[in-house]
Amino acid sequence: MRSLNGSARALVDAVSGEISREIYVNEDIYREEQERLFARAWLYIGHEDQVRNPGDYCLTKMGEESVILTRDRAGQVHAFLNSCRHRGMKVCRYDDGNTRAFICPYHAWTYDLDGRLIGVQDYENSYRPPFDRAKWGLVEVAQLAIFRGTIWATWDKGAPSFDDFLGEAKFALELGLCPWDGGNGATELLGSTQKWIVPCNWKFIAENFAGDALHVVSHRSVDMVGIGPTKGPGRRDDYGKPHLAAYPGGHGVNYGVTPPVKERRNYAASPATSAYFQSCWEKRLARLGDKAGIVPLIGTIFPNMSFHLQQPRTILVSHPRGPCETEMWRVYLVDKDAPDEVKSFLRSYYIRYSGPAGMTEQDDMENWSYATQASRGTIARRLTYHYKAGLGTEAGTSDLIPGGVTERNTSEQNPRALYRRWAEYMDADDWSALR
Amino acid sequence: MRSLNGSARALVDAVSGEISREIYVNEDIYREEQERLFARAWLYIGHEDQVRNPGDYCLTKMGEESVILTRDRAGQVHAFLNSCRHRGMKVCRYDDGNTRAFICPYHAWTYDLDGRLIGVQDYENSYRPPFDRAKWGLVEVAQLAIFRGTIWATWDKGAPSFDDFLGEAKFALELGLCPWDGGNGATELLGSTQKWIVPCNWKFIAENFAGDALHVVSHRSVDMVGIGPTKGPGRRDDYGKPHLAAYPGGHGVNYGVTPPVKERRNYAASPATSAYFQSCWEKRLARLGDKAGIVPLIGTIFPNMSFHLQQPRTILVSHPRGPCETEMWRVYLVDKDAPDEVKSFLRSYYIRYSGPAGMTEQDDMENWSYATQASRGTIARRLTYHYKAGLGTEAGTSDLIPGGVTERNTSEQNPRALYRRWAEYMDADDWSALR
Amino acid sequence: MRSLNGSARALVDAVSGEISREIYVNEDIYREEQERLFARAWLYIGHEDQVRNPGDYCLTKMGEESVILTRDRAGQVHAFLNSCRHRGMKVCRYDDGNTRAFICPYHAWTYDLDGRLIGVQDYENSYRPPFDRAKWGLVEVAQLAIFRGTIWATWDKGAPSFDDFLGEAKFALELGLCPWDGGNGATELLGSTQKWIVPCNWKFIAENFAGDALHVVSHRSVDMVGIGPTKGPGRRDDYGKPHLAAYPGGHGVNYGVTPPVKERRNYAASPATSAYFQSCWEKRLARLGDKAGIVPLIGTIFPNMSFHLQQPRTILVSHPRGPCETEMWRVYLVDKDAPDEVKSFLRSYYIRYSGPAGMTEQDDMENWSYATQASRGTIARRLTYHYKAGLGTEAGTSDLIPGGVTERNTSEQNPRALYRRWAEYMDADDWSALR
Amino acid sequence: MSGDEPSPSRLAYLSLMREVEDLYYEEADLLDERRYEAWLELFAADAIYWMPMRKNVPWEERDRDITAEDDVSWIQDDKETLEKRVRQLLTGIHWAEEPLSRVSHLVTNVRLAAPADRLDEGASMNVKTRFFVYRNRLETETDVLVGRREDVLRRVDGRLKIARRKIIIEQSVLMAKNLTVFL
Amino acid sequence: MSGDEPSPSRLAYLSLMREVEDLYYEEADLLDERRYEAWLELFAADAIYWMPMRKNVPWEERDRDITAEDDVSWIQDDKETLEKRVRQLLTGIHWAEEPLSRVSHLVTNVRLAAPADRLDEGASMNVKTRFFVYRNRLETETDVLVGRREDVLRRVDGRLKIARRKIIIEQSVLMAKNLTVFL
Amino acid sequence: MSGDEPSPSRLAYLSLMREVEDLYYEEADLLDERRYEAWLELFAADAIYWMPMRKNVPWEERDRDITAEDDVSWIQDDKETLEKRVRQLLTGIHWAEEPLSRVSHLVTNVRLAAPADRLDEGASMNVKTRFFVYRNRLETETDVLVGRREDVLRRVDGRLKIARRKIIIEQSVLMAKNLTVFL
Ligand code: FES
Ligand code: FES
Ligand code: FES
Ligand SMILES: [Fe+3]
Ligand SMILES: [Fe+3]
Ligand SMILES: [Fe+3]
Repeated sequence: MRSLNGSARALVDAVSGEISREIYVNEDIYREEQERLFARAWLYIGHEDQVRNPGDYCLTKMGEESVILTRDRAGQVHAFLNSCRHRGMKVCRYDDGNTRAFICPYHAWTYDLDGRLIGVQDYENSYRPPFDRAKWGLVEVAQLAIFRGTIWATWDKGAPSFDDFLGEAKFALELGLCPWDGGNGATELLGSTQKWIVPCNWKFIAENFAGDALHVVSHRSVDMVGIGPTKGPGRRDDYGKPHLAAYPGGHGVNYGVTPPVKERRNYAASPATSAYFQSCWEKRLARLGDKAGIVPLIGTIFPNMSFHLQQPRTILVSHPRGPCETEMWRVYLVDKDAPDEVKSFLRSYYIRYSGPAGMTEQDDMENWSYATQASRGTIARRLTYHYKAGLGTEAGTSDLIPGGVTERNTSEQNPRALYRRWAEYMDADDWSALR
Repeated sequence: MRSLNGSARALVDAVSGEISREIYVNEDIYREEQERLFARAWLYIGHEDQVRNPGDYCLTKMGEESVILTRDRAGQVHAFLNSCRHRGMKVCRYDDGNTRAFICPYHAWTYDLDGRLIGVQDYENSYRPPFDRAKWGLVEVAQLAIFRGTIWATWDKGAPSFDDFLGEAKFALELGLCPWDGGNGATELLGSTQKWIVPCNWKFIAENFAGDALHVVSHRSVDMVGIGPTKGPGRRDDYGKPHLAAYPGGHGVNYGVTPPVKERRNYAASPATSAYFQSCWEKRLARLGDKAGIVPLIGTIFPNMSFHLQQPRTILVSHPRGPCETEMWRVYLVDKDAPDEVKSFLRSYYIRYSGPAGMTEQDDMENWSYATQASRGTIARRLTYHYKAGLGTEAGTSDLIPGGVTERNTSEQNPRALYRRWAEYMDADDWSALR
Repeated sequence: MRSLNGSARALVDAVSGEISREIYVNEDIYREEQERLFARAWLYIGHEDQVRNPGDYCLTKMGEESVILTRDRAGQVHAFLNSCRHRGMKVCRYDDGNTRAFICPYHAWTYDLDGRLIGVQDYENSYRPPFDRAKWGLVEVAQLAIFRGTIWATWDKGAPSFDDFLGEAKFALELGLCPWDGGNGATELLGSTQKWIVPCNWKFIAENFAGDALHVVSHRSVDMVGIGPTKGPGRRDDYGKPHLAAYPGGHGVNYGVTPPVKERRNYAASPATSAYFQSCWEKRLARLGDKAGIVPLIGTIFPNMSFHLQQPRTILVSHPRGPCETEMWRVYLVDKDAPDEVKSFLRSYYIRYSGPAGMTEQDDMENWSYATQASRGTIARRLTYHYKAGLGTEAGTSDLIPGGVTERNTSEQNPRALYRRWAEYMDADDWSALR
Repeated sequence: MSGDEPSPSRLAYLSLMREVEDLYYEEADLLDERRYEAWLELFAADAIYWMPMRKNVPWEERDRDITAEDDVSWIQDDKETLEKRVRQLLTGIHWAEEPLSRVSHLVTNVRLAAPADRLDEGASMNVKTRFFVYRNRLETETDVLVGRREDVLRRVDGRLKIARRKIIIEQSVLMAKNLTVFL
Repeated sequence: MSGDEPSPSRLAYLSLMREVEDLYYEEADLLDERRYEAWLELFAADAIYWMPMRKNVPWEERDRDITAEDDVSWIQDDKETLEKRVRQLLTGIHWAEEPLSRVSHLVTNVRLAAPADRLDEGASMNVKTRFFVYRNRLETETDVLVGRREDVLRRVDGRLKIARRKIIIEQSVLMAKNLTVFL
Repeated sequence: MSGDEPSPSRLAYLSLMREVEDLYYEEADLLDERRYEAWLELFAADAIYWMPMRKNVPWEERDRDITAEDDVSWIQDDKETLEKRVRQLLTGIHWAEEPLSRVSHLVTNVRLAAPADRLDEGASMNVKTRFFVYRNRLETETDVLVGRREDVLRRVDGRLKIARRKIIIEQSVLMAKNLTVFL
């Protein structure tokens, strides 16, 4: 496959804010992304709730590939390529469950929960000299990290620690993954993962969540109808003043900042929820003071983990399936200690906002799909996309929020930062060139 | 993508009448066609009836891409690539209508009917310095021409005028697009466009219409049944003696020539039509005398606009969708002044002849599809197709008809001319090499 | 298309028993296979039963391409590429039948049963000078051979004779294609061909049939249920002791060897069948003595003809349709002289074992499909498959069976031999390098 | 406690509905079993067989998304021209259907456009149905045609006949290379 | 010798079944003809509209292959939120359905979950159906949604209303970019 | 003026048709709900379950496009062998169906091959149907099987049983890797 060596930067001009359409539709560039980006970066692969107990497992994905997430008897979490070392068969074909081992259906090679190859037919007699089974266990990720319940992994031994990878964007996840009262309690998954397929390039999704306030206008139909918890028009509770923050790692977050008022009344549609949030808010104020009002509304952890971490509260992973197709995996989060009534109110609100039946996300997916389609042609490919909003109004620093911060909500600085980092990955031959 | 540089001629031996099967099935050659042929040649894109009034628009195609055809307030006709300059979204997704502007659904960039970018959110504050909106309007075709109601365009500034492109083949369109009485009245579209997908290479269609009398035998089933206006067997009215004419631009036409007899009785199935055509014929005789009987039965204007311009009277554009798939767009024409009864009789006759339910065209499409399919294999690709009919009986000139003319109806001279020109496009680096 | 020149051996390490996953999923390697292997090797194309009489024909395949198998008036069997020399149309679109000639639907070129072009419209006048029709007949295979009713062909003039190609593996076909009494009677097809599509690479099938006893465990569900003729559990009659034999041509066979006991009782489910086989067995014993018990249970004649030739008794051809898709064609065989009751009992037993409704083959196809799928990814492609079983226990010779023979049933020596040969084909520029 | 016997008029409605269903299922069998001439007999002498095209239009203009009767359509036949299509199939050299496609017509959602419990000789009624037509030919060529039909049925000599058929296909760009299959 | 007249209770059953079929075919017409507000009227005021997700699980745990009511699902609506979806369509700027998709709802296998020959005012019964929904928009974008519905029907003011709908789609990874089409 | 009450024989016909429909929809539920053993009970002890193959042949030989009974077919089972297939599914290690596929059987066009208004104990009748079977498993693997069924139904102990099933699939090259789904 042709290498882009050093040419990715030529396609991404983050200074003038113009990016070649080729990177969204070109087959060769797509294949390079698999090698240079998805096989190299830290990727979100799941949540501890999915593998609470020894023997628990679930299937996840890294790039295009199926990966088994499991917890061994010692309580250690592992992630393995879901492919038998003998002839490649998928050793796990169940979305989740609990098992003692992974037995391949084809010739019954058996792998322990920690990936070790523990069963080979007639091992004693058929292999002279016997082959080293230790070398033929399931292929495990090079590094795995757990952060406030979320699980991340990379195939690259040379990658930096997850903390270094995340950099200052860690601030967003810390805020977003703690319970609403700002304490040390836990958040949990509301349940199973939504998985569906959208005919668009995965980067449309990543950049949109990284910070694209200009597209809010596309959601007018849902705002007119009003699906938010407030009973009025709109689709969310009040999130205060937006602050865009870009990070050198390619991550982008849009934070909302509300003043430390005493009263918040955003959940008229559900008294129980209203009461719960008011009590959380009071604890939060007590704990965080002026910083209580800072929330990570929406963002993208480079490359393909995107989130809403206020209302709705959900993590989206955009798994590539080709230059023009993406498999979206969405989970929803809630405070572990919230009353069931609150959880079930939020659950139905969240899936009415996001996902294939999400009255908000539906319009995004339509735009991403037809933008991808209209960029494939001969003449279209000769053009660039336009990311100039906010150019010249350089991001400054903020004492509230780390990163390159601007209050100019309309700025496209976050997508620019994302693509600058994208080009670095595509041009770098290894991580030493990426630090 | 690999370039054919100078190798297309090697695949097309128009002298011995043998052409490599590769050009019909090879992916790389197909991509080159998009760059070197469809992005360069004049293409038929519509008819004035589709954009009569200011604000009228309809979607059309050039090669694989969606194009907006519209008329601005000043009455000027424009054709634009249907892709927003911001992030590529299709700015128009309606087949036709009337509008004041094209507003992009994603971030609401707004384009005037003349393509100018007139609306950008927060333009005043978000862009420092403000970008030049004049450079970010919809991408317009390089040249556009209107000929007797038909609209043509090219993406190539360097292309010659449409008149030069058409050359002597203009004779066919002039004859075919004037009303049947040979006067200066107008022809009009019978209505909406038929659009459907056929699994064949687009060149099978182009060459067939350029002049392939040998395949008439494939239509025996419809001839036996008889769907023509004459009530008898056959599928057409009498068109006299065929004359094949090939043009250096790659165009090919088969003209029918009938003697200037007084009486024509071809429409027994519809007295009103019979009467209308008889009266037209008399006017035509008076006007054109000996040349009255010349009609462009069937032909192809290079590369992909094909027509029947007598009975049935229709224009077909073969939009490529890949080496082995073509999207066919068909419109039907009629004299504007013909009585409604005549129009409706002809409408149902024409769609019974052509289109997916056309009892004649159905058999062509079956042959094109399975010829394409049977040419894809390893052994098949090593072979050539055979275009030798009429070799050695050089086309002469005719005092009736311009171009290289032969009365040898079975000759394959027109396909040969078409492919000779095809190879010139594929090998030329720009128009200077094509004149 | 890029050439692998000399690199295939690098992907196939038959000595250490490791093979790169690329050869199962890589598009370029797949295309090379079509050129270097399927256009070069001898391929099974049918059975004499399908073209018993002059004018009989049926469609078959070689690699991806449609081929006409027919018998001319002189009784000679021919195989032709199913594509008209004029514009490539399929000249035959019926699965089987009897005809006087092949008439192309498009322009009616007509080919005799021996492939000669005998009909061209207006041949006398349209071609000056007339072209040499002898050069434009249907493209015939370079060599064709008939062996005990089975028909084989190759596109390569330089290929050795079928006998040389088969080498000592001939022993398996001789045994397997003779009637069960070991005499000179005939076997016949039980009827029409099963054709279906499986999303796996064709080599998974070839290697599985060449000898993969380790996967027997995958058939436990059908063994528990019991579909064999014995009325008990299991899926087959008793076949004695397995002997794996590998051949330098890439062929692999697993023979069963039963002692020359007097009584065989394997068909409790059908008294008539039981009686027939018992009588055959006695004749066989008388004829072959100690060798009577040798049967070719299962095997692959390189590259893609696989068989069971005892119970069930069937030939499978794995026609490639892309790296990840295969079209399986299966026919069933029976002794010509067996009573109808026996034939119909065996027919329903065989299709309950094999084919898309085959309770045994269904589980194989599931494994082949998901092994293919799980090998496509970026990380998976960096791995090898494991073919080490039996390494170090070199195959010896046997006085019963030709070839490299081992009684170690679990050995993967036959797949190793198959891939060694595969690499030779892929690296060789012509047959001289392959002998 | 069990259900009361329905009224005579209600029972007449049940009987009429079944008669209509039987007509459509018989039609499907005649087509899929290639008994085309018998199929023609199900149409009234003055039958109209019309298949308009579909368009993408703005919400406010959504009624325009089916082409009008005086516009170009996919098919606009009367019984005489339908018969020509049948005769072409019978030639055995209509290549688009030689060899014949394998076709299954699935008819569902049979519904009267307006309540009725009888259809007298010479009278007509409007009936709506959905169709799913599966077509497969040669090796793997496959088309699926899905949509709605709006028929006018008329009683002629005691039997139901199709006096008018409007076929609303759910595609704008037709994703089939031809329409050789009757809908 | 000809069939005996069925019992009154049997005839009541036939009548009830036809009433149920008529409800579903009317519903399909209302949706495919884009009469969304009229469609809403078919639901009871306290209606539940629920579409769980599907999972791949081992044989012994096969009942787990439909997500539970307290789990995340594709859709979990009541009549009020269903109405919001309808109102969004009516804005004409809900881009996912602008221009509108072309949709056909095919409803088959209408069956009572338990024998019944009457449904009295206020009473409910469980009805199972299969659906095949074909959706095509713009040029060639096409989705096919197939599955089962388990409804609770209730008689309100003499008419059948949908009091509860459970939609069981036969996909785990949803192979459609959205669910803007009602099922 | 309203419809006249249908004759007793006509009403008996309506009742018989509904009985037949109910059988097929019950069958579909048993299969799609994976109640395979109960499904087997719908077959007569001497039942034949046969799925011939299809061929491309010339117009004049079109009757040959379904393989004959003494030819190789896709499936040729009796009740005993059908039961083996069911038992294989129940092992939980029949990999082709482990995890189980998600399947919906849509049955339409239920029609008697010959007029009848009753089926007496021990008697048989021929019934034609169409089927659309949707099958999806694991992530995105999907098959659609469409065709016609010609059944012989027999009344045994008062209940309708399937005595013979002929499945006519509308494909020649089967475009599914297996036939683990009952049709
Ligand atoms: S592929 Fe897993 S054991 Fe062979
Ligand atoms: S894509 Fe058109 S405005 Fe953004
Ligand atoms: S393609 Fe066969 S005669 Fe022309
Ligand atoms: Fe959005
Ligand atoms: Fe033609
Ligand atoms: Fe096997």
